[in-house]
Amino acid sequence: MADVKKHDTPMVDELKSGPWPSFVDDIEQRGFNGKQACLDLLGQLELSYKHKETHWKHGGIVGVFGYGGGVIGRYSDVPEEFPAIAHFHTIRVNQPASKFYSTAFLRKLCEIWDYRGSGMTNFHGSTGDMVLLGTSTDQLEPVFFDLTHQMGADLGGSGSNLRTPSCCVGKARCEWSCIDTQDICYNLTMTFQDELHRPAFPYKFKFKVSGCPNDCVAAIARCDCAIIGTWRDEIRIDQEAVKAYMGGELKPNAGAHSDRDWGAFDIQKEVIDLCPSQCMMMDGNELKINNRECVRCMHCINVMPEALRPGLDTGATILVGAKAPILEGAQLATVALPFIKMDKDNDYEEIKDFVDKVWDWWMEEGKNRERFGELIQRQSMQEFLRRTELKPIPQMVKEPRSNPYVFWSAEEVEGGWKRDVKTFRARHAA
Amino acid sequence: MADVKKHDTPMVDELKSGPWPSFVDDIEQRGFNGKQACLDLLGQLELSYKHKETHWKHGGIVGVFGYGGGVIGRYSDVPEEFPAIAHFHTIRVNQPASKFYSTAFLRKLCEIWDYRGSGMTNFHGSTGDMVLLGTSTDQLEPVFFDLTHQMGADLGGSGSNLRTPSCCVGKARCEWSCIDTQDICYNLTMTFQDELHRPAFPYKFKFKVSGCPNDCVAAIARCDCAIIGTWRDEIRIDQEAVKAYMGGELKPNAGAHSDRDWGAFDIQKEVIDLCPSQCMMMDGNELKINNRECVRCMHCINVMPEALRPGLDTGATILVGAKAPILEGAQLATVALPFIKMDKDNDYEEIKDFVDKVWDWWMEEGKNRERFGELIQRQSMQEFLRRTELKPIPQMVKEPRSNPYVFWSAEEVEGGWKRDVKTFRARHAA
Amino acid sequence: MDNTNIAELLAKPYDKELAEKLYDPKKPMENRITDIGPPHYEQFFPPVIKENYGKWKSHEIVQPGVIKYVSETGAVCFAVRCGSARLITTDLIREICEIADKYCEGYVRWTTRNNIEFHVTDEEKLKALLDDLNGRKNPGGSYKFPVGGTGAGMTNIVHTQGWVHCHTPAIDASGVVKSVMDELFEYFGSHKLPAQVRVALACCLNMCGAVHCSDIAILGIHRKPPLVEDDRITGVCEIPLAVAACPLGAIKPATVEVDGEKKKTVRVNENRCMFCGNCYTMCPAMPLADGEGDGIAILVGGKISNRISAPKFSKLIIPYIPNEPPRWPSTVKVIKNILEKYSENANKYERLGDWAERIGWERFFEICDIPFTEKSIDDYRLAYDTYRTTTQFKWSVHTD
Amino acid sequence: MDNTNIAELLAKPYDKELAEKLYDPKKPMENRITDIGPPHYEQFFPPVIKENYGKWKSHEIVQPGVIKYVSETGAVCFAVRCGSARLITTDLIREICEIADKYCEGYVRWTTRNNIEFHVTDEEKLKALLDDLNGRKNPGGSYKFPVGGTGAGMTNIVHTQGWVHCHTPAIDASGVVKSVMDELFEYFGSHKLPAQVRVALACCLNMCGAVHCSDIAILGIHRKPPLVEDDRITGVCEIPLAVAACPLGAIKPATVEVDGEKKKTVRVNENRCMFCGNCYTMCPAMPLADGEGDGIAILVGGKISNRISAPKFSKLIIPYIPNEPPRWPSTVKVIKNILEKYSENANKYERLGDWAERIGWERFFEICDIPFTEKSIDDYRLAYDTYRTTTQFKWSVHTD
Ligand code: SRM
Ligand code: SRM
Ligand code: SRM
Ligand code: SRM
Ligand code: SF4
Ligand code: SF4
Ligand code: SF4
Ligand code: SF4
Ligand code: SF4
Ligand code: SF4
Ligand code: SF4
Ligand code: SF4
Repeated sequence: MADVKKHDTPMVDELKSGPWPSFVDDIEQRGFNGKQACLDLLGQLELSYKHKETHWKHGGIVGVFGYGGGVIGRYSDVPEEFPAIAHFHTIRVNQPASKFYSTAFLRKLCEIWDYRGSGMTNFHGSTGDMVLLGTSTDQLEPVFFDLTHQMGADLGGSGSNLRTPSCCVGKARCEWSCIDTQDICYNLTMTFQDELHRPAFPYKFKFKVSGCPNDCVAAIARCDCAIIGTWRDEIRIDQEAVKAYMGGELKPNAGAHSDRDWGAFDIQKEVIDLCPSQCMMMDGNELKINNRECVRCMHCINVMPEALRPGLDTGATILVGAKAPILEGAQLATVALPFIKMDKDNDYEEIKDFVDKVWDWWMEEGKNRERFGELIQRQSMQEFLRRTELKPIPQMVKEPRSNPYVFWSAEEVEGGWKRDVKTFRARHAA
Repeated sequence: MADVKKHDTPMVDELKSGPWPSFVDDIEQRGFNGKQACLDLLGQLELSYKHKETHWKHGGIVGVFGYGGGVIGRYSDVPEEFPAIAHFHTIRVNQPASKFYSTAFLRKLCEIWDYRGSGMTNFHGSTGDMVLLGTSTDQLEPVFFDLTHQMGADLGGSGSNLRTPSCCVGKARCEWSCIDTQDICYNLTMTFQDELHRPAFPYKFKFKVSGCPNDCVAAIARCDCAIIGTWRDEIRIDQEAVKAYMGGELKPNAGAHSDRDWGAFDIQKEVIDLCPSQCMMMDGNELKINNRECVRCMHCINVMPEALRPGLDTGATILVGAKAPILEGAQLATVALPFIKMDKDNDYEEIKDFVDKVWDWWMEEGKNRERFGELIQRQSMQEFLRRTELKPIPQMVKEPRSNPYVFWSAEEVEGGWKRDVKTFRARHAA
Repeated sequence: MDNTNIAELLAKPYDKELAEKLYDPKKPMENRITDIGPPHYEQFFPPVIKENYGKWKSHEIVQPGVIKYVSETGAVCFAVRCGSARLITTDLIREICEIADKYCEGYVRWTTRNNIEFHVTDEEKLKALLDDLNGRKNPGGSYKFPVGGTGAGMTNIVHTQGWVHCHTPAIDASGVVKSVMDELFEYFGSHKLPAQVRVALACCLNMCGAVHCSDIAILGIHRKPPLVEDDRITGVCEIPLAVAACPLGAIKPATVEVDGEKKKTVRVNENRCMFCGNCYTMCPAMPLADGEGDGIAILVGGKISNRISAPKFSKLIIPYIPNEPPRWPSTVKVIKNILEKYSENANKYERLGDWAERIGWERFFEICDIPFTEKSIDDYRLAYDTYRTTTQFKWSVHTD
Repeated sequence: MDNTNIAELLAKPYDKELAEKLYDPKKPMENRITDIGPPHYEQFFPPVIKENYGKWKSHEIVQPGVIKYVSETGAVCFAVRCGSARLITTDLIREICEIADKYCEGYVRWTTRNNIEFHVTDEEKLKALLDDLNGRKNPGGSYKFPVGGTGAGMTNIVHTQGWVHCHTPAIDASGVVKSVMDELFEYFGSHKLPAQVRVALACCLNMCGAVHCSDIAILGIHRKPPLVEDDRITGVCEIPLAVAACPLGAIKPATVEVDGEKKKTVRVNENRCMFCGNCYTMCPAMPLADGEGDGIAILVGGKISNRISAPKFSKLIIPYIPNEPPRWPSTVKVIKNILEKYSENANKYERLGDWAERIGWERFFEICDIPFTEKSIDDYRLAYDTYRTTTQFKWSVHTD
């Protein structure tokens, strides 16, 4: 082990106590275990705690050859004090869909990162990548070569490109997944490698895939194109299990409320009354659902997982345009395709066709740093529908417009727009 | 009776049949009864039915001396065909609050209007005025002299001024009125005569006064300053009457649903479950209301008028900024003052103080043709609160903002905004 | 002039010559009475109203159009509500006076929706009054004073000037209202709807009828951009005002040659025009009206009262129906259909908009068999807030 | 490179020299493998997951942090969830691997909220695993692998870089998260809240933590307009880009004298600045960070799931709390208070935002004893839609 220098970090050290895992202890230990960068990082953090300001310089464009993304350049603004982190670039490594790992994979990654980087990571970044936190410019190409040649791994996205898609655990472990979230995520990632590595968009673009409307990967709030599983047929009901819930033999919501006494389970109060579309009822001892009125919110299924399951005619709802506030304000994603089958056999052609049209429009009309959702707002949902060849349906809106400021085109209006002032004035004296 | 000329009006004549009062019959009869203007009006209307276009010219500024409002100029664009309506100006006569009349008053008005105008009226205009429909420019002053000298009546508003205030029937006939709607309406009208007659605002400004949240004068949608009665204490309950409703002795909603069999009255389903704040319950045979949670929507009172009545500590909620769509889109009125006592004894000082501040701000900052509600939107509710010296309270908003784009002023921020680049760079190398 | 007591003044016969005597155009302020405001309301209250002001205790709608009020003093007052075309003549007002004199001690009132209300204090008079009212008909057979407009029914259609008086309408007002009310007449005199249904009409986007918050709104719309009268524009308006009038900045100053002469005028970027008509309001040389282009949009689901749900805007569900004078059959048909579907499907006390929201707008369009078009999707300033940002929606004909 | 089968590759020892051998800066494309994408997920599935893919039938949270899944095949899988600081070292990952090798056949997973999940198939192993996990502590006494994060409790705080790595933060991330989680630790390992509570942190308005839809959001904010480095700006960014960066048009080009020399630069209209930081993102010569100005805003009531109610944004309820490193006591206190008030008052299954909406925001502020300030009133683009346009509101301390 190399000699390491511990800085005086009284404030940061306060974060060692308390029950929640202490990143300070972890980092410090790693530092004592040979990584000066870790100790320097804590030292610089202490300085930030003192100044209440970051001590990282603005940006810095670095990367690996042929890619325009995947690396975030970062330099300390107090490099003399903390030379081991003078360069502290991060590398975003594209995670395997739904983030299962073999220890063999992780160990290899650790070896690379111990050798070529700070030994520090984010597992994971907010977008989903494995984030390798802190290395110097000269190590970027070697890390990339190590990843590709020795691990079969590749970089994720950054910059104005496709960002690393991600998905919920889906069918791997969840009984509710209406779609193959991993396969979709993987397929899209592979199909769009070029878009992911080589920035050619007006701004970032994200995909996220959730297996059902519980949306465990937060797709509806955090990505430009959300793929969320749903079903078109009927919720499957096991009436015996319904009775078991009513009788108290099964725990409501799979035990999610176990540490508090909420009283005996009351199906009327806890399920039927809370159904947002009010489409459930007890018919004697039988639970009935008017599926045509169901909005597939998952509540009843969540509460009685042994009794209710999504239908069998499954597919996805596609929503577009979610984003964080920069610039025009945050957006949640808007329904674009209420239902499409997610067909592995045709290579998810339908969604890809749609995405192509989306990108064509956005790359043609999007302004620099304009997210796709903002383009829709700026040019209108109507324009979005025209460019993606979708027909307008009420499912796309919460409610019809209330202002009367409707645009018409000359073709739609009897007689067109060419009018003659003279003819008008012949009828109407001025 | 003078000779009158009936035009050929086949289309318009179709509107004589059917059960609803036919304006065509009425007007035609009045025409036959000596008013050529009536027959010419039907003639021109026939032409409009043919062309599907209006045959009135644009505007025309006419009025009475010293007033800038109260008359709408109107000229036919086919005066040769319909000379009796070549001029067809309307005169807005300020209605008595809540529109009760003596026949003596109405008869005198008819005499004037038969003599000096077309004999046609709107009872009433959308703002509330008695609208005298159709006279020529030379009759404007005489009509005004007749109104003032022989009837004690005055003109209403038009143009960029205060418009004729109006109110619901209130305490005159309604058991729910929490405020003296007529007196408030009259008082404001009298206090602001100058503002009403002499346009000095950026655009129109309207007051409407409803006695309770049922809002029978549509104040919340149709005026810049809505005064709506409410109460601060407890809904008065007559438990015996509650029982009578439950027992079917009293008709729910005062008989408003009498022509359909909705089944026996169910207080739980029809009242308690529909209460928007879910603050009611049956305690045995007693109806209980948690008044602190009540949002005073009137539903329970509407359904059981014999049993429930508004509280006794009454006053008004003041909401501002409602308007039709021109230009920036329609607005409903926004809560400004959640509660003020409407005190006749102090001449409604509180609301008038408020209105003065509103007008000061609007006259200083409002753009031409900018309604007050639009000014709030443009300059922010915060600015509105500053200018009217109100403190911000959550009752003013449906929900707190969700975007993080908060403005701060230098005074609010520790150390102010004066900063030195050099000092900053001393801490942070560029 | 004391406007709290004008009885004496009114008692005098109308002096046709007085005005000309008093008014001298050369000295306009002479003899002028101004700023007296409206007559004080109280003097027009029927005695029972005056005596029981603020003392009313409860009411009951004893039959459609007839409301019985009971005072804490024990006094009783029946209000009888009659439909009215609103656009009425002095002859009709005189007839109203005749009735009021006969049954109502010489008093009468109008409601905020332009219905006429007669007040009587005993049942006998009530019966006589009702008989009398029902018997009065126009030559064409229509009622002069149909009784109704209360409770869970339809009341008068708030409306505006239309082709009878205004310069900016895209449609007529009175004719459309008459046509709709004829067809829906049964709902005026009955209480069989789930809740009150307020229908309103405005003949242009200015919305003097405030149709923006009605259960059913009939709205006149233009669909052709303004004409520009190059040879007249500078004479009748100021170019900068015309340019500033457009909320979308679609109007730009321009110079053109008219008869060999350079003229200042404006040009409209027609693709950006949303036909709001504000330019015409500001500038007479920019008319929008067009027989082929103009017509009706239908909006539904608005409300005013704060009962149960908050007031809300009407939503545009049918972007265009052609003008079909004299009876606007297509418009009448769709409104009737919506009303009937609402009546069949809504819950008791549920306003039309609350019903549509409960079942979901996709279901509303399906049940009412109204085609959903892109025109119903908002693209104005606050459009984003109407986008559907949840996977919660229903399957409907639109997704089948 | 076949990313569906990398087992062999992984089996080889790490060759530290390989990269340098293969990579020649002069011929960068030589030996380069690109666009292979991520390893295929399936090869990392534990056997029980692979075999039962798509066959899971139901689940039960047997204790906080432990979910039992049952397959149609009868197979059972326990998922054990552990909290993590997310900012973790290779040493910690190795320790995770050690555990995974010991109990989980060499597999491990991370959740979408950065928790670690171990999978075992029998109860014995489960017990041993849990004991092992609970026993592992850091030198300072904190748990390395606290078990929890399921059901109606609190799970990991989604967060971002903060002062540990980013250039735009107004606050630290990891330190704040640690401070909050320490205080709320009991809720991580239990199911006693009315519903799940998702807390998220983002260190600046870019909101990488997507805090815009969280039950409780901790947001780093600046409150001083950007400095402008006149002597540097043209060197590091293009003036037009800097000008265009501002959504409010508060930045204008300017020319100033620096050391007697005329320099192109920009000036900020400070009164129009809303501290979004986009100018700094585009231009390094416009830093916003300031120890006194920066701090935390608290937003609450957002959600993501479509369960019962639609997804919604978090709302700003506390505009500013100063940065108080190392333990941010004021921030911790208000969050704890909100959580407790929510816990006491909400209904079962009711998310924080649904609770606030049901009781009304005036009551929320009252119950949580949070002062309402004008900063909570929207004044951005869609502000109008948040105004209260009804007389429906509750009396509260604010009106008393
Ligand atoms: C590393 C990461 C945060 C983390 O701690 O996990 C991150 C870090 C940065 N984000 Fe982010 N974003 C990260 C996920 C997100 C997410 C969450 C997500 O993807 O689900 C969002 C919100 C969702 C969205 O895309 O809207 C997000 C919204 C932003 C934005 C605002 C974008 C907007 O349209 O509003 C910016 C600003 C920008 O692009 O200039 C931004 C910019 C940045 C930059 C590049 C800073 C900048 O101004 O250039 C940060 C670099 C920090 C650093 O030095 O490491 N980051 N960023 C996340 C990526 C890791 C990964 O690849 O897994
Ligand atoms: C007569 C009347 C309609 C009626 O048939 O009853 C009327 C008629 C006109 N209104 Fe109105 N408005 C009338 C009540 C309203 C109302 C309803 C109300 O006051 O409750 C509104 C909606 C509420 C509001 O104020 O927002 C209304 C909103 C407008 C607007 C749009 C204002 C806006 O901010 O959106 C305009 C356009 C304008 O001012 O240029 C307008 C303009 C007009 C003009 C002056 C036309 C114009 O472009 O200059 C109309 C003259 C018609 C004519 O020749 O007689 N009128 N106008 C109503 C006044 C009678 C009265 O005094 O009682
Ligand atoms: C006479 C009038 C007031 C006036 O000053 O003229 C009036 C009178 C009454 N209204 Fe009204 N309302 C009157 C216009 C309104 C309006 C304004 C409008 O329609 O433009 C509204 C708001 C409309 C809306 O919400 O869109 C209105 C919303 C109500 C409500 C709330 C109903 C609801 O379901 O939302 C009630 C309560 C009820 O009906 O139980 C109510 C109740 C009443 C009561 C029962 C109040 C009372 O105790 O006297 C009166 C008889 C009701 C009836 O007709 O069934 N009044 N009422 C107006 C009659 C208009 C007409 O000729 O038809
Ligand atoms: C493991 C994970 C998916 C993954 O791919 O990693 C997951 C797993 C499960 N989620 Fe989730 N959710 C996961 C993130 C989410 C997210 C995303 C987030 O928090 O960023 C959401 C949306 C959050 C929101 O609405 O703000 C989410 C909203 C739900 C819901 C809806 C709960 C609600 O009341 O709104 C359910 C249903 C339930 O809990 O009954 C659910 C249910 C479940 C179930 C029961 C599904 C199943 O049958 O396996 C899983 C165990 C639940 C538990 O932990 O109590 N999951 N779940 C994620 C664990 C995160 C963590 O480490 O804590
Ligand atoms: S989103 Fe649905 S399918 Fe995916 S893990 Fe969550 S509950 Fe399961
Ligand atoms: S999924 Fe939701 S909407 Fe559908 S029946 Fe269940 S609770 Fe109701
Ligand atoms: S608004 Fe209220 S007080 Fe006025 S008439 Fe209507 S119900 Fe009565
Ligand atoms: S007035 Fe409305 S909110 Fe108040 S108790 Fe009655 S129904 Fe409930
Ligand atoms: S709605 Fe338009 S057309 Fe009708 S009266 Fe008002 S301004 Fe005139
Ligand atoms: S009608 Fe309206 S949008 Fe069209 S040009 Fe005129 S002002 Fe502009
Ligand atoms: S939220 Fe802001 S400060 Fe934090 S990581 Fe993202 S860009 Fe950086
Ligand atoms: S911080 Fe935002 S608002 Fe302020 S100057 Fe920079 S870009 Fe403009």
